[in-house]
Amino acid sequence: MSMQRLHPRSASQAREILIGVVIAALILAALSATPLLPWHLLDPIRAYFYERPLLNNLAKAVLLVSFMAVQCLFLIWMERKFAGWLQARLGPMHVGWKGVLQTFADAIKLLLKEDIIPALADKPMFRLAPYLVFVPAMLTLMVLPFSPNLVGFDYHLGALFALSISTTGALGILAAGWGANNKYSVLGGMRAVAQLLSYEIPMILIVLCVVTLKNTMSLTQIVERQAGLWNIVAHPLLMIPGALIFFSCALAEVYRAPFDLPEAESELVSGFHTEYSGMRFAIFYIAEFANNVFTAGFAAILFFGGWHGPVLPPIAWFTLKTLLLIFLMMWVRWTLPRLRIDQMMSFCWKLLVPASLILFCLTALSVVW
Amino acid sequence: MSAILTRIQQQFGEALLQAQGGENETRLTVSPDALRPLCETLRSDPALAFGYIADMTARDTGEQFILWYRLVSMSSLHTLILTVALPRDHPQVVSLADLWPGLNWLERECFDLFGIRFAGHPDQEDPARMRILLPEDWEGFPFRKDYAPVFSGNPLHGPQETN
Amino acid sequence: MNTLPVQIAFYSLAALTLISAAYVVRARSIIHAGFWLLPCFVGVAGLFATLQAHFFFVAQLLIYAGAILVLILFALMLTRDAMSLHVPLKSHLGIWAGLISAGLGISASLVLARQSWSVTTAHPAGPARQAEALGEALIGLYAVPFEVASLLLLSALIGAVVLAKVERAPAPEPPPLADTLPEPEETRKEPVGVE
Amino acid sequence: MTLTTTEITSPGMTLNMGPQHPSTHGVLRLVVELDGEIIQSCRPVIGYLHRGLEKMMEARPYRHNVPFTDRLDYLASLNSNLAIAQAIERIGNVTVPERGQYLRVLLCEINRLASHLVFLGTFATDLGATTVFLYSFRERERILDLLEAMTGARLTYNWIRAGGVPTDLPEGFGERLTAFLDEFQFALDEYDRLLTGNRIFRARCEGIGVISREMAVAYGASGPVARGSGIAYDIRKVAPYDVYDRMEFDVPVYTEGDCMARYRVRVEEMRQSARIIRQCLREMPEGETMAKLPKIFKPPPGEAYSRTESPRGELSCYLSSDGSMNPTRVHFRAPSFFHLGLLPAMLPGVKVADVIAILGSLDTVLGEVDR
Repeated sequence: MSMQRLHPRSASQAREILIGVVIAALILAALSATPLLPWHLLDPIRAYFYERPLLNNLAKAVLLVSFMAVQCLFLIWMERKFAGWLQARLGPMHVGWKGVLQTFADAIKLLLKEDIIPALADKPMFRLAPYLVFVPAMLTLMVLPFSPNLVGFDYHLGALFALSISTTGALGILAAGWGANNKYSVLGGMRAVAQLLSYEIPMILIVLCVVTLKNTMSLTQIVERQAGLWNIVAHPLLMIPGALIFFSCALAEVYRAPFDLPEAESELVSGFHTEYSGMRFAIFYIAEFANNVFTAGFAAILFFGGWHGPVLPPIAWFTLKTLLLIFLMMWVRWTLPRLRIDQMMSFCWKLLVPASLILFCLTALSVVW
Repeated sequence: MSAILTRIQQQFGEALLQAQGGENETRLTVSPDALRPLCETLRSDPALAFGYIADMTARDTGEQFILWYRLVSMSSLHTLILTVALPRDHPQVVSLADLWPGLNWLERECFDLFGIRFAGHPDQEDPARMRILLPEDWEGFPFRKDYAPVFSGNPLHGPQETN
Repeated sequence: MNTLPVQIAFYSLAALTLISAAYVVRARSIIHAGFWLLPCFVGVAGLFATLQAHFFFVAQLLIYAGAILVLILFALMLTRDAMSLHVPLKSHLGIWAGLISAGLGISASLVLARQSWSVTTAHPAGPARQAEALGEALIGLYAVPFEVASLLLLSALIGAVVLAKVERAPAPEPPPLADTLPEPEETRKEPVGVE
Repeated sequence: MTLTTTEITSPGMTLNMGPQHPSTHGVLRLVVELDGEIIQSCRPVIGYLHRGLEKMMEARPYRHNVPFTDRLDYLASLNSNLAIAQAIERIGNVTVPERGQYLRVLLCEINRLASHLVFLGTFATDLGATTVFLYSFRERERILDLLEAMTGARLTYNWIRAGGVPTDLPEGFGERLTAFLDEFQFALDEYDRLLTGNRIFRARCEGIGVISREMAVAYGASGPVARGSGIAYDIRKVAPYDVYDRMEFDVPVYTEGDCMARYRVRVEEMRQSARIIRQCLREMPEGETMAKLPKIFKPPPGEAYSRTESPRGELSCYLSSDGSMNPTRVHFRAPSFFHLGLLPAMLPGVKVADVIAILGSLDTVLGEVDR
């Protein structure tokens, strides 16, 4: 029984950080080498799909959902590892190298678990709710340009479309909260929707600022018009506060600490998904992480120039920026306590909404002059 | 003989069955009837000011129930121990929960375990609300010396009293 | 534009809208009725999309399917007995309601059928141009109605605040304490406070 | 023009928080009436952990009852041991050797550190800051290692006995403890900064769950709860036992009476405990650690009570003897019992989220409430 050192930055941890940095560098190097790969070999397949738009769209959707599911597994592992590192513990260690496969094991467990529906639940709504959350989460990803030619649906109203679809996700949460017929769930569902609708307003206003600056609502165009300078560099006075407001709203939209009131586990047990188990619970989880990816990616597109960046291929830059923003969300989550519902609401209505309104006016003025 | 005991004896000389005063602690035994007026004075007299209820419990001697109160004065840090004997067949005493709200639960506990009734307690009407540690529908008062538990088959409903 | 996919899209969206609208009326639980509004609104949004009115499509989703539906559901959840399914479906006014709506429906379809629809071959403006045109119309030609409508909404907003802001009864006070506490200095005889 | 409004009332909701709820810290049930998220009334229901310990103690000889007390306040069982040990010593007129008294103070203060660390962690977790929980449990783990080296157990120590402490310190204990304390003071400052300076944490704690001086006295609050309400009432000072009268330490008092004040009292108390521990290690004389008690221990008829300051407040044990081998009545004054009694008066008007903060700041242990 030896006395452990008190502080976490011990030699072994330093080594682990070093290994992480080396691995990250290797992955980046591999990614930057991707343009050299023989992509042209895939051209016949591409052409086949390109000639059949319906099949093409279907394939895109399937790819997107499976990509999201896998990314979700990876993100959960990353979050657990990161939380472990922050909290001076190891995180998952047993399944696979450093626990990489832990989430896969968990997913299999969730798939095999009994799907419990409470006896007094509103059954149709209880069953439907996870999909009402899942589908909008996936649809929002459709319009996100991952790279100049990797975008599910290059919609010219992309920014507005993404926002409007993400709002409908609230309905699923409301259905989950109501359908479970559990008082904690109802409170959680109500909180979720009140929070979502309130934070939607400053978020839309900030998106409108960017739209006004770039004079387009297409996400692809927004990125393309940041070719020289990222928005946050090009208009620092407008976009730095804008990015901060957007980030706060994004945290609230994806129910992350300090705004994780709908699922505040110390008050509402687990909020709207208290009664869910098995695959339905997993679907909520995947949707939550898909929302994370979406908001982080959205922020990257709006403020940090999307896929633009030197050396690396566009997809690498976009992924890197998104991951960094998700990492930032995790950092905030594992550090800060939770706000109370009224404090959170007044933060939105008394600070964010006026600030974003002023910002919008300033943006409009700056565009006119 | 401390000043505190002197002051109490001036007012309640004849009601005190037994009195013993030390430097930091005074022990009094009173009859159940004198309890309420004595306590009102203990609480409100600025020279006494026993505003803090430190503890209260009961015990069963076999012949009677002894209620035991421990009060502390926050100004002099003096402790006052108050003992009241109650008849075993009809244990009832006046509730002091309005003087010291902290006594509310302690009296409920004494009812729960010993079956001592507190007249004027906010929950006295309903035995189920008076119960605090035991289940609401428990039968009998287990801390009485003659309590003999008989397992009724359902652990939640509690054993039946034999006598 | 009258191609087969568009036809299929139109009819299926129309069916979605109408069937879910029927369910809104028929659902036993009013919460279910509220949720049936979702496919109804989505169907309407889809109809806008088939007309290539992109901005209206997105706005319909954002405002109706997103915001207004949630508000409706909130209101429904706050009504009493929202969870009970014992609300009778039959009402003695049902026959009259059926007759009136049937009459209205028949006369409306008659009017619509007799209308001579002018067919245009002009395509809608380019997507980017649409939103621009709408914006210009709203602050140009229709500025007055637009402002009046926003004034109406503002007054509704203020009215809602007035209605909702009922003075709450103060929280129940803790029980009164007959107390003779000594002054703080006396209690702090020996102990030393840090602050 | 007069505007008449009719209030749209919706029926209130009765919410059972607990007995299975992540934040009731054990099996406590709070029946709260809600209006939206605002609490109208609250009725705590306790007794889910009632084991009849006091009744069981009546059927056993005095000294056999010490292990039961481990199960009272299981986060600070040495302090509970001390309460009954002192009561037995008073009723049987036993004097504890000086080294035994020092060891008791030392052990109790180490245990107080462990208990307050649990408070720090769980309170932060209740407010959503999960990271502090793991930090403080890491420190507590080292305290448990130390106590394990001393007593052989990590939770239920049963090491303060009637008459003293059965063994002396193990080899190298003092050095290990000092080394721990040296690091601990920095760690504590770090955690304190992490929380106290946090605006969200302050918003959740300041002005929440205010207990006025009057209320605290009338409801019998003690320990950090009373001291957070401006009452400098610490048994270690007002009725010193063992060697506390020789120790130099301050009693932190905050007058706000809110959750923040109670939190700060406890953090400051940890610093003071560390001071006491260092003094104990420095000044402890050599000698016996335990007084010899007769094999058959029959105290004279009468009653006795002890007063000790446990991490939660005034923990005292009442014993009555009829001259036989077993006590006729054992009663524990559990500080948490009184603090839970405050809830019906404190909760009306606050929000659901505040219930968790208030409950966490009271730092109750249901083991001693239910007994």
